[in-house]
Amino acid sequence: MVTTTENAPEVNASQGYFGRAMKRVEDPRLIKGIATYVDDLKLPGVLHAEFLRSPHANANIKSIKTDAAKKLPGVLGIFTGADVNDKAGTIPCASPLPGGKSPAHTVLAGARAYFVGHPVAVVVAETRTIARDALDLVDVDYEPLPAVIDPEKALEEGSPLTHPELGTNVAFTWSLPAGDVDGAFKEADKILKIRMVHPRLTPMAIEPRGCAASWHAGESSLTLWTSTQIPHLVRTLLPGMIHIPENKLRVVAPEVGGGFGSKLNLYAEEAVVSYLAMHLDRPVKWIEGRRENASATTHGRDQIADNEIAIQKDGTVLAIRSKIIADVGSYCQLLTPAIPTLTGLMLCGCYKLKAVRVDLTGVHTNKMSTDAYRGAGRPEAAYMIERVMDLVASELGLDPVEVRLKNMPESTEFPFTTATGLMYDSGNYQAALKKAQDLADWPKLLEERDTARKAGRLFGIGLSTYVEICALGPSKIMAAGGWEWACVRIEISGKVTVITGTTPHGQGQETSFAQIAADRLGVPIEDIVVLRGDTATAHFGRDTYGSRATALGGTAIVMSIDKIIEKTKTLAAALLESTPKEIEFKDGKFFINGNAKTALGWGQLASEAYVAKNLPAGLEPGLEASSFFEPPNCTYPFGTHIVAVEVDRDTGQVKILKYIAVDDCGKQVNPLLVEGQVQGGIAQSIGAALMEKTVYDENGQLLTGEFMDYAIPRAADIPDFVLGSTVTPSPSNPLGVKGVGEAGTIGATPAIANAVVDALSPLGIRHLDLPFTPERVWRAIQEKEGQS
Amino acid sequence: MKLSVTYAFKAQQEKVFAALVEPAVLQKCIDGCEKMEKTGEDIYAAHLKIGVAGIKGSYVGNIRIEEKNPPESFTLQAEGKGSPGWVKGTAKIQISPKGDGSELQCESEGQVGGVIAAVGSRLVEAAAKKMLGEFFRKLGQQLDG
Amino acid sequence: MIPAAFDYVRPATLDEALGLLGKHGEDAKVLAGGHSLIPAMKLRLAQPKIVIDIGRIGDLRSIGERDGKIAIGALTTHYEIESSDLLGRSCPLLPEVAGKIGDVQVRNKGTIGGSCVHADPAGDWPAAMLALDAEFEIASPRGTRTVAAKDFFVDMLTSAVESGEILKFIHVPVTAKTAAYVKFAQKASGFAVAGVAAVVDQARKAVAVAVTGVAAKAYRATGVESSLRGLEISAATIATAAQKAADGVDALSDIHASAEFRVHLARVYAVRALELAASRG
Amino acid sequence: MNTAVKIRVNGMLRESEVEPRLLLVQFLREVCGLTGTHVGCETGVCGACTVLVDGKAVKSCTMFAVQADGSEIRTVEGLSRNGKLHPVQEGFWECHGLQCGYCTPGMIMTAVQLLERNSSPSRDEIRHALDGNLCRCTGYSHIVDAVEHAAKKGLL
Repeated sequence: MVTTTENAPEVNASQGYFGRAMKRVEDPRLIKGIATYVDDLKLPGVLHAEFLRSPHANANIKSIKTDAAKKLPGVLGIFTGADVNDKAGTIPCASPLPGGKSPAHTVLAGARAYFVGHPVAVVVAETRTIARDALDLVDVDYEPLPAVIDPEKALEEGSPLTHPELGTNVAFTWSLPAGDVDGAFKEADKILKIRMVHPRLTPMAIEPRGCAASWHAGESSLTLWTSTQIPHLVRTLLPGMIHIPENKLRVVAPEVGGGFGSKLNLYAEEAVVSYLAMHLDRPVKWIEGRRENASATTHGRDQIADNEIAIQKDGTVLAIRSKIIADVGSYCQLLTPAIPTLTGLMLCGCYKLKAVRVDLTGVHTNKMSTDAYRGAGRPEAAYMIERVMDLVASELGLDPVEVRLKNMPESTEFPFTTATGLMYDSGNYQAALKKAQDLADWPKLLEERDTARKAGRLFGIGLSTYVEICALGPSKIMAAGGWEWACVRIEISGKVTVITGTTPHGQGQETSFAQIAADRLGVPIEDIVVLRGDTATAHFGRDTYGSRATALGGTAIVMSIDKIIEKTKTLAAALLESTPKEIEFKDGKFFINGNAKTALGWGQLASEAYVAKNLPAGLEPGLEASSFFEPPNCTYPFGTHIVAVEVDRDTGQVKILKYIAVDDCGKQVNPLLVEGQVQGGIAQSIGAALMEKTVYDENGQLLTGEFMDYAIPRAADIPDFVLGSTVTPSPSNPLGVKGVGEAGTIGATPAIANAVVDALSPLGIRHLDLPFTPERVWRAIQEKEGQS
Repeated sequence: MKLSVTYAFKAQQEKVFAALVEPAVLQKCIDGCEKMEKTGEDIYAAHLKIGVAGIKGSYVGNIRIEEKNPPESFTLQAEGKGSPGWVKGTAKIQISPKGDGSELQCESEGQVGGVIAAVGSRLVEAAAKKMLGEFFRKLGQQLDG
Repeated sequence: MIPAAFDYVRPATLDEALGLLGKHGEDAKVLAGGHSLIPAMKLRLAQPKIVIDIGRIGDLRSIGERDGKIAIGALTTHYEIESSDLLGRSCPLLPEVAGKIGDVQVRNKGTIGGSCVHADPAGDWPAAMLALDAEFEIASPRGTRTVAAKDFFVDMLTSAVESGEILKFIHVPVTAKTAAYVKFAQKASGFAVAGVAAVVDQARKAVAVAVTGVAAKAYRATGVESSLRGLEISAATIATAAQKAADGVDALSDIHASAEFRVHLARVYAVRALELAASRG
Repeated sequence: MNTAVKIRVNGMLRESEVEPRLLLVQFLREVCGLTGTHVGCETGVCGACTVLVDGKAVKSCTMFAVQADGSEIRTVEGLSRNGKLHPVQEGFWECHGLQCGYCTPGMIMTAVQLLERNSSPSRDEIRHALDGNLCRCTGYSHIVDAVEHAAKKGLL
């Protein structure tokens, strides 16, 4: 049955676990080093695969000589595109846009390699060492071709083509005409123009990808263990590629060492390893190296936006026209086209713009594909609209806070429909802003800036009042279902097993789901086990991405528990010689209204339910229920981040002096976990704002393929945060939660950007693009100082 | 990556030109050139062990001499591949008389790929400069004694 | 991740190590702390046929002081230098440099000798070695020879230690606390984009300034030194002199910093190093 | 040519014949079966493989097993005593110092060494001591809390 909020039950959050900062139940195995990530699996007889990857961004593959490698003792086989591509299907894109053009994405390169890191062949050997040695013996004759690197040049007439058979480098176009844009521009007092570039980023989960597959010949079935966020989606998509029925495939996401969107995909290696395990009838394992991870796991962002903004003298922002070029790389992976459309949809931010026009062009280049990366399209939107707010303020000589307040909807206007047609569920943007200003001691912070500036220091304050979109649903707006599933089982002993269709990989839902279930069932949290990440136990699921797990997966658990409670009332009534209507359920006990002495607990009732000797007529044995939750709408978390920075005039280095964040993710199941998500999200944005950028050279060589060259924040780069929250429950689910996995990342980048530009504003600097590396900032300063 | 160097020789234009298109001389001057065989008119197969200090890679590749205009100019095309990646370069050589000797101008453009490009970016240009300098120094020794 | 195969030997004495090195020549590589060699081997950029592990040669892991000279064994780790009381008293520049190298794990294992012999253009030690006029005692089967720092760092990744030789000791003079090392670190790797070591001798009105990270090899900023010679060290004189910190230098350029920015940083950090050193008087 | 090594790991002597090119981290994971020590990069930057070799935090991916011959190694699996968590492990649990947990064993081992050298580090000192350990999930704040928590409790 599909349930929406209208008929979903009210949630009672008063029993003690919901809302409590609790340490995690998943931690002991992780802190003792006894958890099992993919590479920790011990499969008897396992073979090891290593992929040979193209060192060219664009090259014809004239021949592949494997003889020498095959002769190496311990090598079982070397497979090229010719051997594998018709056996392991093509990699799907789940979100194609109408009219979009994409080439067939074979698992290994065929006649041509399209990016540095493109898998060209795979070696299988008895050990990883032998497989690695064999790679050096494979001789590929490449004919290098000019590489398509700059997405703007790629659109010019006569540019080389990434995929000549498509006749164009345009992967897709998408337009969002919303409201009377021309009218708004006519009405405007002023029109601002600004180009904003959001660089390409590399997700860099600390655990690289990896997978292992085992073929069970007797059952003709396959088990795939993979470091993924989406075992269920993999199980949906992979069978068609490797030609086995869905019910012969089990996908397990064991412990997963971080994803951030980069493991929200079906990858070539998963299909190849699966095929090889079937073909060789031996388990096969592949573990990605860091360089492979940087070059052949999806990247994020990479948008160039030319914006025109229609404003009025009083600071009202009427409309935005945005031409966005998204460099999507060589192929469209699972959600590649959808990501920049989210940028367009969220471009209004938390403001009452009248009209928006977005014209998006996705461009194929000889790089790794882009796809979801923490925030997935929303950080780009938040960056644009929040920079716009500051630009408007500086253009008109207004206070950036006032400009924002002027354009925000009041809390009474929710649900609020944006110009782009989204219906924001609930919000109180002013309250979050106010709270952040209070925490920041705003007047004092402004004074500090004045004092610093008088002393000639480059001190800046920036804020962002962001809104984002989470818990994506309903299904009609999603590529493959926006629902979520859960099953709850009261075991014979009365212990509780909760099975979620989401796939937590660090978010802590083994704990927060247990909190939700314990309250609802009235049992001690220790009695609950939460299972996840295995399609053999979690029969359905749409997994973890887009900050959806708690809002959707949590609700499915509550729905299942309520079904069990209803059924148990019937059982209790029979045992207490009463009627279900007279049975009350409280604190884990079933009793006849008002008479707690008659109470039956879960243990006793479960035993009766499964021994099944005293069941009333028509009541099935067992105490188990599963549910699909179909949300009526997305959720829209929001908040305000305030940052103070100082720029070193001599070196261009940016130091974050203060960081204040107030996030509203609706109701919080476990505030400790919320805090962790916010801090982690902000840290990733500090990376994006100050140091991270994926760099390909003009020939398409990846120059940021290691942690030696791609900087991610270290402990000393991150300040102590001042965190606060407001709670505006979401009406989109009965838990009232919104989601918080990406909020920090979305809110932080523009706040830091605004602070850095504010610090540089006394020099006449109006805008600077990410990342604010020392040299970029220094050059901007030099340029201005050279002028004066 | 573009490099431009000028080098002065005591030897005269013709002699410099002749030496540069002579594989035996080239082999002596290219640090780490282990083997060089003629495979066609002005085409040579080469085995090179090049790099910096202990960070050396073995490459197998081709050297071609093109656009020959004796004794003034020619273009050298080189490409090689090996376990650390690939290298590719073009050098336009211009030799002109200067005083009693000659002056050579070399405009070169190089690309690297694979592991060397990924890890060595900060070193590749400096290494290329060094190797080019070394090449002309040795050539000078050969020619000028 | 996985190096090419090699044979491994672990000599107990220096003589034994030199003998092995002589026997295997170019095929052999000397392994000290391993923090330069092992990453290169894992990428298969270095594929020695034999690795001679000198890590257990105990005499080379020591810090001693005699007659105004400090002798540091080549196998002394960065951490041992960072935490040495003797050096804290007699040459505090060295612990300061050591503490800025990489991270604590690298400092625990990496050695001063390995780092100097590797001669990474962005290594931290070369700046200090040059500024202190260190002397390198190099052993070979023929005996030992001593090379001055200015001749030791020959070129990018090339030191004066020839094939068949092993660095034994580094000698530095006891040096006042009016010295400093400051660096602008490459954000990802921690290596120096520009690192400047300065030793200020107020009495003689002389300074030594050395710069790493900026060029293919570390160098003494002689322009800075000569322009301060005989002058009172002050903010004004430093500011003027430091402008010469990259004079005549062919600066490196990469994705982390252009040549122009490196030159600029050399100047900025020359100011900072000199001011900090002088302030310690 | 294989080389014999004797390495004491978490108090237990392991004798083995290994290829010289076997990294210490591979020895721990593949030979000893101790998979708590992780690999997150190839260049010795991320620190996920940090273990204590003779009491010193070392990146076990940048050391050959043969170099550790005769050494005493401590890995994350060897921290708890008699079923009781090490104070640093406890700190990570109490303060939510981990999310995906992949960097955690290395992070913990570095923190153990820090507290052995400096029993009451400041937050800044903790941050700098963790320079060689990358975490992509937590934003480090809770990790710093965790180490502070352990420092307050004192080492076992």
